[in-house]
Amino acid sequence: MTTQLNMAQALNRALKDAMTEDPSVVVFGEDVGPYGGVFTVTEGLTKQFGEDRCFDSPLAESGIVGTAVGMAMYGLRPVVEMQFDAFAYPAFEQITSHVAKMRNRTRGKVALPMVIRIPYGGGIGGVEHHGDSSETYYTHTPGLTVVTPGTTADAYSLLRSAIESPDPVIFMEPKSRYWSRADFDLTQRDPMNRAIVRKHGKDVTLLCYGSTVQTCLETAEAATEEGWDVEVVDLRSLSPLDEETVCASVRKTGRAVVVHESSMFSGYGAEVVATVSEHCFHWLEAPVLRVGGLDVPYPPKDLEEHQLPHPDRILDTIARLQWEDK
Amino acid sequence: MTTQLNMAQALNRALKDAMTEDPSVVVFGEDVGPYGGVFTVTEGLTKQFGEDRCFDSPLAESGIVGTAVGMAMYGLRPVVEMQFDAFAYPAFEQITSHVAKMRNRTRGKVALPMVIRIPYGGGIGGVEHHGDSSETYYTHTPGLTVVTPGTTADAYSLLRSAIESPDPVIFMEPKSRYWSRADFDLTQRDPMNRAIVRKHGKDVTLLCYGSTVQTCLETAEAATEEGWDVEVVDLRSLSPLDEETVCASVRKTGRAVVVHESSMFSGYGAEVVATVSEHCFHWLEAPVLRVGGLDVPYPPKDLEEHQLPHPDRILDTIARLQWEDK
Amino acid sequence: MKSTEELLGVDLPSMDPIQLVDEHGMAAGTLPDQQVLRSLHRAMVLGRRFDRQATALTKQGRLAVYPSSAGQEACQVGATLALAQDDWLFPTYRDCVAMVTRGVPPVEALTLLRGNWHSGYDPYAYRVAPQCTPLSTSAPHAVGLAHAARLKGDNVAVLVFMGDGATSEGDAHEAFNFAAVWNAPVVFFIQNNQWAISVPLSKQTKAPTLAHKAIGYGMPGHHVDGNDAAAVYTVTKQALDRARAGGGPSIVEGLTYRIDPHTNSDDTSRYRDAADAEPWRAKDPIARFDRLLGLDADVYADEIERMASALRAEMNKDAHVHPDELFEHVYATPTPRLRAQAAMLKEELA
Amino acid sequence: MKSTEELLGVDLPSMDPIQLVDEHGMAAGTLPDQQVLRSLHRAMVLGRRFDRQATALTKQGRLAVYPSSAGQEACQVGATLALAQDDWLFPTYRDCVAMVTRGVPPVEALTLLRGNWHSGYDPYAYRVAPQCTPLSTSAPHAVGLAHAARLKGDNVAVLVFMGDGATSEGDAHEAFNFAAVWNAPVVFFIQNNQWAISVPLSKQTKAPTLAHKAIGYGMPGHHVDGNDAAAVYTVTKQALDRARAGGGPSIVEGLTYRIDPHTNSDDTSRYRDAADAEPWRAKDPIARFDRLLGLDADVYADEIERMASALRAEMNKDAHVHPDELFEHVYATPTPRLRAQAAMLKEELA
Ligand SMILES: Cc1ncc(C[n+]2csc(CCOP(=O)(O)OP(=O)(O)O)c2C)c(N)n1
Ligand SMILES: Cc1ncc(C[n+]2csc(CCOP(=O)(O)OP(=O)(O)O)c2C)c(N)n1
Ligand SMILES: [Mg+2]
Ligand SMILES: [Mg+2]
Repeated sequence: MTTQLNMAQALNRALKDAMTEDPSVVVFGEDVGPYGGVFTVTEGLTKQFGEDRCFDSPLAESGIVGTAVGMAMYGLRPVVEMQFDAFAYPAFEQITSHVAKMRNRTRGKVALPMVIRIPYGGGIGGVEHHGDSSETYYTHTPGLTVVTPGTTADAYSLLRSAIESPDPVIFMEPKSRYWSRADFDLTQRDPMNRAIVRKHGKDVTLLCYGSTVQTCLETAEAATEEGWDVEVVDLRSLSPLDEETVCASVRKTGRAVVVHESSMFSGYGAEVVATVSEHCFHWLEAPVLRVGGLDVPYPPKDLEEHQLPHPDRILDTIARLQWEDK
Repeated sequence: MTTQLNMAQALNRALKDAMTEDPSVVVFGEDVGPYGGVFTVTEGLTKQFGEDRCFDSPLAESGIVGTAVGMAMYGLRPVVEMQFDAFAYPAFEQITSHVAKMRNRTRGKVALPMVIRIPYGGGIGGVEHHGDSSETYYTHTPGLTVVTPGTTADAYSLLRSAIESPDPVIFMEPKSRYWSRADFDLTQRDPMNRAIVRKHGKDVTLLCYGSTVQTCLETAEAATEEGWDVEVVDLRSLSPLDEETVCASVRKTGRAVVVHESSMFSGYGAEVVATVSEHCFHWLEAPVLRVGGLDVPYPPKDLEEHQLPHPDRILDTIARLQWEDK
Repeated sequence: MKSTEELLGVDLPSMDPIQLVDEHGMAAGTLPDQQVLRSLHRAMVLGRRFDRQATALTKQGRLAVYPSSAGQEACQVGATLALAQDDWLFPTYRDCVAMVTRGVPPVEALTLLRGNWHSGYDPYAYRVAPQCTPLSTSAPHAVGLAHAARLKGDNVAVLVFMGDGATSEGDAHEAFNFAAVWNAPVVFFIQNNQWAISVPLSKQTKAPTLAHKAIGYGMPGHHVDGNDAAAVYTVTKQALDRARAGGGPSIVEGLTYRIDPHTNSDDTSRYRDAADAEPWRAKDPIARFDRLLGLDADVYADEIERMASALRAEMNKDAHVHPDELFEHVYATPTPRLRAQAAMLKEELA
Repeated sequence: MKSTEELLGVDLPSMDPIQLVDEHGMAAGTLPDQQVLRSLHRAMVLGRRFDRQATALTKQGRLAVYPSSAGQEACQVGATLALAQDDWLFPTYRDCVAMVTRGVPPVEALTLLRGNWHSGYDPYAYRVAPQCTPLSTSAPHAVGLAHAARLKGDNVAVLVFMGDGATSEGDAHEAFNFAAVWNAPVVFFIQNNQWAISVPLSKQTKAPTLAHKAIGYGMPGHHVDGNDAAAVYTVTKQALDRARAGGGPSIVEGLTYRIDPHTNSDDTSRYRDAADAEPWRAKDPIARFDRLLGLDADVYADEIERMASALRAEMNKDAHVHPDELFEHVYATPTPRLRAQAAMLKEELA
């Protein structure tokens, strides 16, 4: 039986179902209570579960993450919301020095099952600081699990898995996809750490996640006109990276492009390139290229179309994959 | 005429000379005043230049960086010290959302000539949070310039250039090298953004920076026994990356290994691999590999020898560069 | 026995907000001179009109978003007019009225919210820092700038705005503390509009008043009727004068109310009763000045018309920033990689 | 007219620190019962001995570093003994004496500083969080744990230590504020030893006392003689009882002095006169209890000898952690990449 929801609703449903099944799950943050979150993801939770299970905190992100650490130490499973990507930065020390390290510091004695939800990326015409893609900072921090849904179905399934994870999860929500509707089966749960082939193809692999999954599927369609049969792999889990699925695809196609919104320099895409280059060296017909955000601070609304990966830019990049050698 | 100093003294000398030449340079942070800094880098500055030019601030890194922003807006050139790598994390929001973005936000009207000095890396037997390598977080942030000296001479020259830069510079100091002595010429100033070949060789390029420059030079020496003529490139500037020097070397040798202390996954080395793989694809005899820190939280003293890149591990990695195809 | 104040070495804020003009427009204390009162009135009326126009522009899709400050004019105008020429102002996203009062041209003040660029004016031209969105993060900037001015021997004070919600952030604390320890010439003006989006003050703090936070930093705190421009002006001016004279920083809390939604895209019915705002409408800062001065907004009709039509005209102009600029201001000189990306984009757009 | 306290709804801290036993060992107020006084004395004597032994171990190269708390025993012991069985303690790097007092075996308490691992004991076994190095960052943890306990209906209070320097960090502020707003059962114990490495209190804050910071959060603040274990115990116990009873959080400032260097690797001559510490030696917390109780340290000689030789024996054991563990605790299950790195290391070590 399938349900039709948009991504925000799917996340909301995941929170509801998790809170229903597990009384230790609590949700808090800025405006997540009666208001239901600026993206409506926590709508109705306070009403349904009461003020003790879903509540507004004072306005301080380090405090939010830091108190969540203490709650997790005491056996709760906090799910906290950072209102926008750039507003998670005040919590950076708590995330890197504590959330990521507590289990290791205590030789496994203290686990921190908690989820930090971070809406990320651009494409919604937001003002400054409302369009950052911050995933690289977290993926570079050992101890954190970083996942991001590219589809509405995954939003539900990954958030359920993140909440059930014994480890802290940075759950990145592609904010430009909050309103994408889809029919899906709530009982379908894939393993959280595995990438998935969204579209099969034989000529070139697009490696993408979050908002660029949709962009890459559109690109794949447009690419048929150019005669390219494109495979699209949705990474889903950024840390750990599912090298098996990724490498299987690239070994098959021999060409790959990583596509993400985040600025490119020293960004997550570089890891994907480095991993693929190392493990698929003899299969590669061309260097693994990246289409990412420009290496500039996230631009204002009027210019964001140039910042975000779009099918034309991806096709241009595919065109550079040394087809002449074919 | 050359001077003999260790790296901490060279940095101290750079601060002194900059402060002497430019009255707008001010130095502040935790314990940088009468105490002279936990690594003695600011020794004698308060005495020589007075409390208004070098002073202790309250203990709060976000406040330190944030007030430096305001000072730079008013025409000073603040040089602030973060006591240890992990203690710069509380300033992360100020660094990413303001330091990196002010010039761009104001269409070039407000420049922020300021330097954030961060001792980084391990190898000194420090307790938790005293051995992090945080350069990747900064290199992934457009608007920041990130440099790091691998030698005592560069410590002086790069810090002088960083202070003179019209842009904010994250100045990463490899703390395990603070006590390396060298003779050098204080008047010698290389461009801040260029890498340098520290040792010429023809078989394989080691790309390194900060503390691993020394490690790689030692490796190069040991490698001669294996019959490998190793070239060592000290990146010096992590952002921007000097692609020209790096690619010239790799195109010559056809093989490369990136070596850094930082944990590998999604780390700075991945960018170097991605850049080299893209621009030197046809010259590469083997995938570009990385020797970095393990993907674990920085370990306690007793185990740090396993974390840090060492010549044997680098040699093992060089050995994997598909020499059989040669 | 010494009084608590003497022991503390600082004045304790009063629980009742300082008021010079009451809700009915009656003087309740020593007022600033008539000319000041008229400037306050005029700037509030213009500010309100500007604010309304901005909200209207969102409805026409001409502004991406606008956080109205209707009802908060006494804070923004009163505090800003207290500034001397060489002083600096650090505004947030909500403080367009303060910026316009300071002389920033309305269309430039709206750049951030219009979405052309992140900030649209030259901060040095008006001594107005770029509007700040990450809450409370401009407070340390204000302290640093004030300290730098003092180190240079300049006679400058700095006014920085923050909201009630923003006081919960670590940066607010660090800024308060640095300012006090450095004796920096800063006035922290907290516009306590009692809401942080949907979160009421009671979930933000248990402090007796926000002005009481000053005690923990050893500086004076003043609790002011934030709908009384005369009180805001007078108290802020004293605090700025004190700062310039080397007396150190202060906190001024203006108690007011966010009558409108957080921004045009907010829906207050999700978290508060429409009736909640009613008592505050009765405390309207402009209405009480109308009565005090026996004037109404009409006296500024011409000026308003000029401002409004100038803004309309400006908004009709194409203020699109050329994409080349994406790469120009990241560093003083674009890096090779930025130049390559600029070339790529040029080609895409060719 | 209402008093300031009534108006504020909280007690103002006294400028003179609360004292129950004066420097000469004379009772200056109502003392805890004899048994408590003796436990305080005993734990301070053992703590001092432990501390001295730890410093000696650094000289022998057996500990990487040790931050002595000699002279601060009244704070660490007094506050810790005020805890009930189910309560939690959140210590910093300086609080080994508190941890040992709470029952953490000395050798486990020294793991961080010895360099075997980052933390050496099971936090759940003693209800002692891992020692925290990034300043003030454990304060929000304490608040969160306290709030969780309250949500679960458990009768638990939480004690978190921080230094005077740490109060300047944003996290201290956020923790104070969250605790107050949530009415969390936490006691923030500030060990004001008047130095943050080389930075004196006067460069850290202009607050009348650190306890006065409580006012800005609407909670009680208590300014206590931090060299008087009876006062520390009594005030902390009241605050913990109040917290458990639903009365909310408090700040307790213990005014004391860092007699020794910041750590063994610090050199105080770079920033203070040797004479500065002298007056504080005269206020020694143990000496005054010796006098108060007419006892001296010798009464615990056997126990001390047992503790010291047990610690010596433990320190002689090889506590080296196997390198495999590097990979085992990063996640509940090591990732494929960690397994690969573990295999690489195994091969290197083979
Ligand atoms: C660091 C940070 N966290 C969260 C936000 C998102 N946000 C924007 S405005 C706002 C409420 C601010 O309330 P207040 O400080 O009272 O100012 P007001 O909007 O009422 O003027 C929030 C949570 C932000 N801008 N910055
Ligand atoms: C966030 C952070 N910044 C800087 C440091 C480095 N550091 C360690 S101890 C210390 C001084 C702390 O002083 P205080 O809080 O008074 O505690 P005390 O050492 O006196 O017990 C500093 C600056 C740190 N541990 N954490
Ligand atoms: Mg508000
Ligand atoms: Mg101290």
